[in-house]
This record gives sequence, structure tokens and C-alpha cells, in this order.
Amino acid sequence: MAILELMQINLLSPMVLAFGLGIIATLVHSDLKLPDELYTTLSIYLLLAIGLKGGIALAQTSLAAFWAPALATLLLGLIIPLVAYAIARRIGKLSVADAAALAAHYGSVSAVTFAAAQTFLDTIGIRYEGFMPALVAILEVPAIVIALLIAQMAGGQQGGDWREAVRELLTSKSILLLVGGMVIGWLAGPRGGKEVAPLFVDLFKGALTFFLLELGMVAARRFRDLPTAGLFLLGFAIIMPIINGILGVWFGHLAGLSLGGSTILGVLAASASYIAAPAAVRIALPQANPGFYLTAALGITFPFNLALGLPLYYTLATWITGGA
Amino acid sequence: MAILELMQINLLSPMVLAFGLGIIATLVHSDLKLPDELYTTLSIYLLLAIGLKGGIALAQTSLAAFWAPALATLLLGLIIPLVAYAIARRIGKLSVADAAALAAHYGSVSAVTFAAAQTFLDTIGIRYEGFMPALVAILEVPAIVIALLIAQMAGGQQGGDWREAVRELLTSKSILLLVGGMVIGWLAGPRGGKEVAPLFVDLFKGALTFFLLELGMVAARRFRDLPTAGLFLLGFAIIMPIINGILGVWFGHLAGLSLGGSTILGVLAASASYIAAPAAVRIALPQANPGFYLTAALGITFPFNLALGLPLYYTLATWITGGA
Amino acid sequence: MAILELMQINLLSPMVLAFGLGIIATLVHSDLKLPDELYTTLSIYLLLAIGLKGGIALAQTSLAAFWAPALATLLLGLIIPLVAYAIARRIGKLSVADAAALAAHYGSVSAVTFAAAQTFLDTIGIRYEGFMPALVAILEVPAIVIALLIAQMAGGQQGGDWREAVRELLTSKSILLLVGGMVIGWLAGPRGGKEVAPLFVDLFKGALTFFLLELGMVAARRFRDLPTAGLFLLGFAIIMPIINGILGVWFGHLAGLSLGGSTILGVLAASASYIAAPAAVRIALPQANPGFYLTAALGITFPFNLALGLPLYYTLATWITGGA
Amino acid sequence: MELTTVKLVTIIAEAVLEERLLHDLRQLGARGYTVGAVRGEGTRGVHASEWEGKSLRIETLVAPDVAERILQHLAATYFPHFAVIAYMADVQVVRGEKFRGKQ
Amino acid sequence: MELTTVKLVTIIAEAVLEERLLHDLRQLGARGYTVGAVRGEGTRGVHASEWEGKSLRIETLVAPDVAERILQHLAATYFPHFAVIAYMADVQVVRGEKFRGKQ
Amino acid sequence: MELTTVKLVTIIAEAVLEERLLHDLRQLGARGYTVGAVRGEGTRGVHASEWEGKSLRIETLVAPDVAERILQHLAATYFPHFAVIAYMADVQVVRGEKFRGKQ
Ligand SMILES: Nc1ncnc2c1ncn2[C@@H]1O[C@H](COP(=O)(O)O)[C@@H](O)[C@H]1O
Ligand SMILES: Nc1ncnc2c1ncn2[C@@H]1O[C@H](COP(=O)(O)O)[C@@H](O)[C@H]1O
Ligand SMILES: Nc1ncnc2c1ncn2[C@@H]1O[C@H](COP(=O)(O)O)[C@@H](O)[C@H]1O
Ligand code: NA
Ligand code: NA
Ligand code: NA
Repeated sequence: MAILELMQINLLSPMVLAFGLGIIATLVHSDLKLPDELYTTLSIYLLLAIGLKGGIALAQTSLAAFWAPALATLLLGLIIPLVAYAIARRIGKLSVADAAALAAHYGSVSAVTFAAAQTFLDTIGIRYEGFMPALVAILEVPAIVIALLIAQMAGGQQGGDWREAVRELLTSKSILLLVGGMVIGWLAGPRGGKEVAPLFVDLFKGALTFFLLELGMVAARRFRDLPTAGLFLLGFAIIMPIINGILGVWFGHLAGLSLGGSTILGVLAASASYIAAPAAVRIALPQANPGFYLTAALGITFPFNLALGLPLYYTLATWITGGA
Repeated sequence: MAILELMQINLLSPMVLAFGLGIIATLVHSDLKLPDELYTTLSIYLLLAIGLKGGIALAQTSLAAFWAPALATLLLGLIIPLVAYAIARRIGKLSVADAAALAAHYGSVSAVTFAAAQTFLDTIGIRYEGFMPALVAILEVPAIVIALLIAQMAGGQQGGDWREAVRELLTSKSILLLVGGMVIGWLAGPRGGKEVAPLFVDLFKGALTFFLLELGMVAARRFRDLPTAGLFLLGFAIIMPIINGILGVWFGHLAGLSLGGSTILGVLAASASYIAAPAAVRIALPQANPGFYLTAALGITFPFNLALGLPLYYTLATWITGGA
Repeated sequence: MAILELMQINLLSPMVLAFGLGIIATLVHSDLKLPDELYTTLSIYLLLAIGLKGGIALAQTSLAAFWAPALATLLLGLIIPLVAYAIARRIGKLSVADAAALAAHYGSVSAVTFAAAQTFLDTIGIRYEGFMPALVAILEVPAIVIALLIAQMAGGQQGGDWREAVRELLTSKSILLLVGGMVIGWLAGPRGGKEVAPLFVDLFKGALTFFLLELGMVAARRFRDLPTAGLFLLGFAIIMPIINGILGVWFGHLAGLSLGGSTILGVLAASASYIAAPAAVRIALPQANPGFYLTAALGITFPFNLALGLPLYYTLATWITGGA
Repeated sequence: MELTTVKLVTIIAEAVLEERLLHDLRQLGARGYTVGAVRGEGTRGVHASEWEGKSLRIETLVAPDVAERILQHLAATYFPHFAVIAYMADVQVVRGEKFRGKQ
Repeated sequence: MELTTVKLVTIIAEAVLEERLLHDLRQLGARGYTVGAVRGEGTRGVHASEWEGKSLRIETLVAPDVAERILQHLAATYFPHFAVIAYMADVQVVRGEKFRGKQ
Repeated sequence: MELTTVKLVTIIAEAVLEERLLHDLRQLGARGYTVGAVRGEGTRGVHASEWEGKSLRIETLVAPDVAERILQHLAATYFPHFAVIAYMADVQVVRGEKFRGKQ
């Protein structure tokens, strides 16, 4: 399929349209407001469902093919924050704390972008490896730790507590639910999985749509900070994901992933964390400006990846992998 | 089917029974209490689901047949508040503000009553036009604006801000979700719709049942104000919907709607708003007594329509349309 | 099947694994926290769904076979609190209030344990009578009343109000939803039931899994009180359910229940209430130590029954009923 | 603008007590109340509310004598066995009669 | 440590008023606010918020003159038709200028 | 009835700080606390809590010296980089020793 057709399929999917509706709701100052508890519930559900499905798939997969992609993912988690930090410091002239904060966000990963990528590939009928959720878990933490270490070494940390931040990272709800869900899925296997499939599989796309409605509203609230963010941040939040996406697809291909798997690793690399990273950065780098990293990750990169990135990284993957 | 049989089918549906259970829970002072956030979540879900289903249906329908019913609905939105206001002032001797408040509520529409009507027709196997949710959106706002204008002209508005109220109406969550859902459904079409159907279609009746449990509790809390409401309000809250229901069925028939479609337009006309109207009236007509309009709309008319109105308007529609 | 195989099936079910994940989340001090509103919503959903399914089953069952199991259940509700109280006073040397509080909890019943038992039997393909939810309702209240009466007579009640507690018990949300759901299911019958089945039947196991995640976290928070609870409580919380489980299976067999039905009555007898009983005891016996009865019921007995009790009582039932 | 000083009594209590506390407040002369949901920890160990939802934070504006009566009643009735604390402070309101009048 | 006394104004109001109240507070000189969700009962009967979610509990730390202006404005604008009450009290803060400075 | 005056310290803080603040309070001598969920706006711009759930409203009843120590500690540790405000006031309680005793 041509990229324009892919774009159209993606933009007209219920989940992207719901995200758009959320943006509109905020722009017209609607009184629509999803309860915080619904947001929390949906995010717990999505993480657990991603993990469960991955675990069930793992139970049916040979793990021989797993080590190379796992290593590739780990490497991405080390390289991306270094690149992102260097760009933010050199080109963006940001403070150590702000640059490290951006590095943490862009090195880590957004589980919802991952879910959207799965849904997109399902829609266009492209298969991918069952162990991809394990890669989400692998990519989530290292980049954040690297970024905090950079800040520590560069002296950008005052008042923060990076050990505490790392401890909280490893027990954070996204890791716990993702890894926990995978273990449950793996142990319960297809039979146990079938019992909970009506909730965790059948409803997944609908729940994602609902969640994106809320995320559209959250992202749009970030828009009002765009004017003060400056041109560098705008460029960074669009070009960085593209660079990372190419890196991810390429590493995935080298590690033997399929077309679908390479696309997803590209999406993972391109995505910016907005759950684990903000919490960790707030604790370890309190002097970094949240208006900065949240606006970039949630206000620019997330909508970009969701609307344009998915078909883009897939198209890149067809080129790089030769369509295999 | 005879009306008694229809009544029985309706009264023994899970949704009406759940409403009854909610009433009982309140009357026996049970500690059952649904979280506010669940109520909010369910109402967002129902509005979005109604819109989505309507939009998907629209995508498959010719719009040629749409303009006449749309016009008929708009006319209902102009006529009903005038009639309701006149009755409330002349016969009920209510103050300008209270009469205008009632006019706003009975001219507008209850989305849940609409959903119950769809479910009822589905159960007895009667088909209706796919664009009915669009009529819900068309009927929701005009009557409220008319009623506020009447109050403005009759000098019943003090301290209120009707311009503000109208602006908030147009961006209110019910309009946004209904219209937004329709646009999403229309753009995503049947293919996109199928992806989210397990959440937005399959669960609809169950969610409606859950919601009616809560609404039964809310309605029953209004019962304690019945003694102070007076005979006029009791009569108004039962006779006004019947008049409006006949008007709605008749207009629907004239506009070329099917038996099912005419029934639903009758139900829409008969129903009284309890989401959009109370919020707008509270802002624009603060001196109107909420104990009055909420008791009428939620404590009397809603239960009446749900339990007896649905089969009644359907039977009326078989007479008026000649069963076609 | 051998008991070890049954244990394995049970321990590897998604619901037991989710409970384990909840325990781990608390032990590693994860920031995972399910919203209170989700907990409330799920518990309302589960009670209503249990009732509904039971009611629909009742509508298709002859009630001739019902009176004997009902009577047996009522007898269990009278005997168990007396036994539990005597053990707690004589052997445990507990105060009147603490002993009566334990008697109330172990005489009453845990609806979630019941749901887990149903799910377990479904998984291993054992059928049970449709009216079992009615037995849950029958077993819930009497034991609590008996226990409060014992405390009243033994002078253990100071400042409490047992009449108030009993009134609140009879209108408590668990009774209301269970009995209300059964009446709805019975009146609506299989046709009405089919309409709401996607929510109340298909999603049941998934919702139970989600709920057990939360309950694992709650139970684990009770663990920190274990050291202060003492050896007696630990023994009581494991041996009492086994005694009660044997009694329940035996009574069920005598009353003519099937293998599955006897297993479930055993589970009901073995389970300890943690919704109705704590609320009633807190009001009627405020001087009883909640750290005591909550730790026993929720921190020890519930995990024990969920992980080991289900296959145990089933195995006992195969012996006692001769596998019929 | 004429300001009057009334007493603001704040009560933190476990949720099971809601109906009884509000009933007591009305009996003792309070003409209104506001309730919020909180959680907390004190010197007592576990309380029943810990796992069954939130605790209550009840505020009521009353005349000084009513405030004293409320504190006294709470101390006598609920402090021994329930997780309840209460405190009061002076606050200024515009229309004092709304809060101080007899019911 | 240097402590300054500022006024804490607390407003209980039905939820439909949120946007307008916060707008008014800013206009009258408040430089921040904190909002919680509550429910309650007073002398008025039903209010619209009763069935449509919670009421608001708004707190704002302001200079004494701003506090008086706020109470006066609320009494004039909202007390007649809306379920609104408000009260103020003295509190001590560490850095007074944050709350008292002009906007 | 014997009334004692103690200090009520109220802290509004972003949610990520919960564990640390409660730990600090206990260290500084508080023997209990009550936490509610709020949202708000101040002079600082965005804070992380804005999109990730609510902020905290922490109340603790303590002896005057403990109150001062708490305010001082918060001002030094959290005011520079975090969205935190705090204030204290006098309140009367029935049994003062519950709140004032050493831990
Ligand atoms: N010193 C305190 N400051 C604020 N709230 C307290 C304090 N002590 C107790 N509380 C509250 O009162 C409840 C019961 O306290 P206790 O009876 O001491 O366990 C706790 O859950 C807290 O919400
Ligand atoms: N005496 C009072 N103490 C505390 N809150 C009150 C009091 N009176 C009224 N309120 C609150 O203000 C709201 C409106 O009160 P009212 O206008 O009297 O109906 C109520 O819902 C309560 O939340
Ligand atoms: N003047 C004020 N009155 C009440 N709450 C305030 C005030 N200023 C700040 N806050 C609260 O403190 C939080 C942090 O404020 P700031 O650090 O000024 O952004 C806000 O989100 C508000 O909840
Ligand atoms: Na990334
Ligand atoms: Na109408
Ligand atoms: Na039992």
C-alpha cells in the first residue's frame, strides 16, 4: 500500500478520530471531563492487557529468536538517551537538567503508542512477533536511568534523589503490570487466556479508543504551552522520533525481526514516555521544567506518532527490511 | 401485539427492572451507592456509543430521506417549549422562571430514554432509521434556547447569563459526544466500527442496565419532593409527555419516518432532558427552583416514559402510521 | 483428577495469578493503586452478575429440589458461628467482642470466594445447581445476627447498636444486589438475560481477575499485622475454614446437592465474609479489634481458600459424595 | 460589610459512622454540613475504613455553644472505640444568622 | 523563620459555578486557588449539584483586603440564588509575598 | 470540657511527593495526618501532577514547635522546585496530648 493510503487508514481509525475529538473538546472549552479514576483504570487495564497478550503469545513461541531483539532493544535504550542529550545540549542549548529530562523521555517508551501500533498493523493485516510487549518492558527503564546518571555526572541534579527515582522506577506500575501481566499470561497459557479474553482481548481496541479520547484532551491542554516552548523544542519533538524510528526499525531488522516486528521496534524507539519518565524525572530532576518535557512528549511527539508516525515507520520498515 | 403484552415485555426487561431495583435501594435506605465517577463514565460511554452507532449507520444510509425528519424535529424543538411554557404559566400559574425552566426540560431530550426506546424496539423486532441519533442532537439544544429567550423577554431572568448558558450548551458534553461520536462512526465506517463494536455495541444494553440502576436511585431521591410539588406538577409531568409523544409520532409520520422511526421521534419529543437542560437552566435561570424541574423531569416523567411510555408511544405509532 | 493436578490448574488460573501479582505489588511497595471507585464498581458488578446468573438459572429450574439445600444452608448459618465462638473463647481466650466478631465473619460468606469456586468448577468441567447464588444470600446474614446476639447476651457489647446493625445488614448492598439481581434474572428470564450477557456473563471472569488484583493488594496490607496476630489466629484462620468446608460439603450432600453443588456449599461454609460482616461488626461491636478479624478473614483465610481451599473442598466432596 | 465570627468544627471519622454523625450534628443544633473524602493515619492501628473506602472529613459552621457541645459529644461517644478526631476554630462569615440560628 | 499572617478564604459552592467563581477570584486579586470535591446539605433544599456530581470546596490564600472583597462579592452575586457559602480565617505562611502581592 | 490549642498545618503538594512528605512529617514529630485529593493553580506554571491525577491536601495536628519545624523544612526542601504551599493555624481540640505528645 502507498503511504498516503496508509495515512488515510490510520487517520480514519476510531482511535485516532477519538484522539482528535478529545483535542476539539479542549479547544472549544467543552465541559467534557473524564474522571481521573477512569483514566487510571484504563491505563492499568491497557498495561495489563498488553502484558497478558504478550505472555500468552510467549507461551506459544520459541524463545530462541528472542535474545537478539532483546539485545537490540537494550542497545537502543542506551544509545537514544545519549543522542537525545547531546542534541538538546549542543543544538538546543538547554540546561543539563532539561536536556537530561528530554533524554529520559525520548529514550523510554509509550505503551499506548505501542498499543496503537499493534492495532494499526492488525488493521492492515501485518503480523509481528508475540514477544513484542517484552521489548516494551526492556526499553522502558534503562534510558531513564542513563539520563539520570548523565545529569548526575554533569551536575544537573540538585535536591533530587536519583537512587530513590530508580528504585521507584523498577517497582512502578507500568513495569509491574507489563511484566506481571506477561508472567500471568505465560503461566496461564492459552486456556487461562481464553477465560479472560472477553475483557482483555475483545475490549482492547474499544478501551484504547476511550483512552485516546482522554489523551487528546490532555495533549491539547499542552498546546497552550507551545508558543513559549520555542522552535527548538518543536523541531526536536518531531525530528527526534523520526531519527529514533529509523534506528529502531534498522536495529530490529538486524536482529532478525519480521517486517511487523521491525515496525513496532521503530515505533517503540520513536515514542516518548509520558507515564514512567515524568514521574521519575520529577523526583530526580525537580529543577527540570515539566512544561518543557511534557509539552514535547505529550503535546507534540505523541500526536505526531499517532497520526503520522505509524504509517511512516511502517513504510520505512518496508524499505529497510525489503518488505519481508 | 396488544399493548398489555408490550407493557409486560417492557416491564420485565433487565433495564426497567434494574431501574426498579435502584428505586427500592433508595426507599429501603440501602447503603448501596454507585461512585459518581461510574455514573459519569457510563453517561459518557452511552452518549459516545449512541453517536458511534448512528454514525456508522449514516455511513451506510442515503441522506435523501434525512432532511424531512430533521426539519420535523427542529419544528418540535420550537413548538414544544412554547406549548409547555403556556401550560405552565396559564394552568400552573408558575413564575416566569419556573415555567421557562419546565419548557426547556420538556422541549429538550433525554438520551437515555432514547437508548431505552432503541432497546425496546430491538426486543420486539421493529426496525428504525439509522440516523435517529442525529435527531437526538438536533432536538437537544433549540428548545433550551427558546425557553431561555422566553424568560429573557418575559423578564424572568435575574442574575442569570443566557448568552453564557447558550455557549456552554453548544459545547456541552452531550452534544460533543453525540455529534463527535457520529462523525467518528461516519468517518471510520463499518470496518472501523467493527473494531470497537465489542465495547460500544455488545456491551451497550448491559451498560444501560447498570446506568438505570443508578438512575433509579437518583429518581427515587426526587420522590421525597413529590408531596411539596403539588398536583399541577404531577399532572404536567405525565400529560405533557403524552401530548409531546403524540406530536412527535405524528410529525415523524408526516416526515416519512417508518413505524420504528416515528415511535422514536415520539419518545424523543415525550422525553424530558435531565443532563443538558438542568445545567443550562441553573446558569441562566438561577431563581427557578431545581426542586421543581428536576422532580418533574427525573422523578416523574423519566420513570413514566421508561415503564409505560415506550409501549404507549409505540402503540400510538401503530395507530397513526397505520402499522407501516 | 488428583488433588495436585487440581491445585496446579487452580494456581495457574489468571484470577489466582492476579491475586498473587497484587500481593507482590504491595510487598515491593509499587506505586500501583487501583482507584477506590474501581474497587466499588467491580464489587457491585460481581454481586449483581452473580445474582443475575442465578436468577436466570432459577427461571429454568424446578424449585422442588431447593428447600432441602436452603434448609441445610440456614442450619450452617446457625451452627458455624456457635462453633467458631466457642473455639475463639475457649481455645483462643479471646474477649467476648473479638470472639463474636470472628464468629460473625466465619459464619457469613464471601461472594468473591463463591465466584472463584464457580470459575474453578467451570474450568474442570463440573456442573452445579443453578440456585447456588440463593444459598449465598441465605448464608450471608443469619450468622452475623447470631454472633451479635451472642455478644449481646455475653455482655460484650458496649456502645454498639446491634438492632441498627441488623437493620443495616438486611438492606446492605451485598444482599440488595444479590437478591435484586436474582429477582431481575428470574423475571427477565433467558431472553432478557441474553441482552445483558455480554456485560454480565462474558466479562465475568475478566472482571473477577481484575478484582482479585486489588484484593491481593488489600490482603497483603493485612500481612504486616500477622506478627502481632499470634499463633492462635493463624491456626484458627486455616483450620476453621477446613472444618466449615467439611461441614458444608457434608450438609450439601445430605440435602441432595450434586458433587459440584456440595463443593460450592463447602466453599461457602469455609469462606469468611469481608464485606457484610466487617461493616456490621464495626457498628455493633466497636470494641472488637478490626486488626484481628480483618487480618484473619482477608489476610489468611481468603488467600488460603483461593489458592488451596478450592481444590481441597472439591476433593473432599468427591470423597464424601462418592464422586456423584 | 458586617462580618460575624462563628465556629468551624472539623471531624475526621471512619466512613461507617457517616449517617450517625450527621444525625448527631443536626440534633446538636448544626444547620448544615459539608463532607469530603480523605484517608489518614493516627495513633490507633488499623481501622475498618482502611480497606473499605475512604474516611470522612465533615465540616460544620455553628454557634460557639453548639461547637462545644459537638466536641463534647464526640469525645464521649466515639473517641473510645472509633477512629475519630475533631477540632474547632474561629472563622468569619458574612451572614452569621444562617449558621447560628436555632433550627 | 519569618511568618506572615494572610487570610484563607474557603468557599463551598455547587459545581456549575466553578468556572465563574475561579474567574471572579482571579479578578478580585487571588493569585492561586485549590479545589476539592465535597457534598453537603444546608438550609436551602435541593440544589442542581445534588444529582449531577459533587460540589466544590475552593480555598484561596489572599491578603485581608482581597479576602473581604471576595466575601462581599460572593454575598452579593451568588448567595441569593445559588447554594454557596463562604468563610475566612487567619493563617500563617512562610513567604507571605507569594499570596499577597498584586497580580 | 477542657480544650487545648494545637496547630493545624495544611500542605498542598503535587502527588509525586506523597511518600516523602508523610515520611518527613513523622520524622519531624507529627503523630497523625489526613490526606485529601485536590487540584489547583498557583503562580508556577504546569506541574507534573496536572495531568497525572490530583494533588494532595495534607493536614496534620501538631504542637506549635513541631508546626514551625514543618513549615521551615518544607520551605527549605520543597518550595524551590516543587509545587508546594503550606500554612498553619490555631485550632482547639478536646484531648491535646494525642497530638502534642512526643512520638
Ligand atoms: N495528628 C493528626 N493530624 C491529622 N489527622 C489525624 C491526626 N491523628 C489522627 N488523624 C486522623 O484521624 C484518623 C483516626 O486517627 P486515630 O484514631 O489516631 O487512628 C486518622 O486516620 C487520621 O485521618
Ligand atoms: N452550617 C454549615 N456548615 C457547613 N457547611 C454548610 C453549612 N450550611 C451550608 N453548608 C454547605 O453549603 C451548601 C449550600 O448550603 P445551603 O445554601 O444552605 O443549602 C451545602 O450543600 C453545604 O455543603
Ligand atoms: N494563593 C493560593 N491559595 C490557595 N492555594 C494555592 C495558592 N497558590 C498556590 N496554591 C496551591 O498550591 C499549588 C502550587 O502552587 P504554585 O507553586 O504557586 O504553582 C497550586 O496548584 C494550588 O493548589
Ligand atoms: Na523512545
Ligand atoms: Na422532549
Ligand atoms: Na462461612
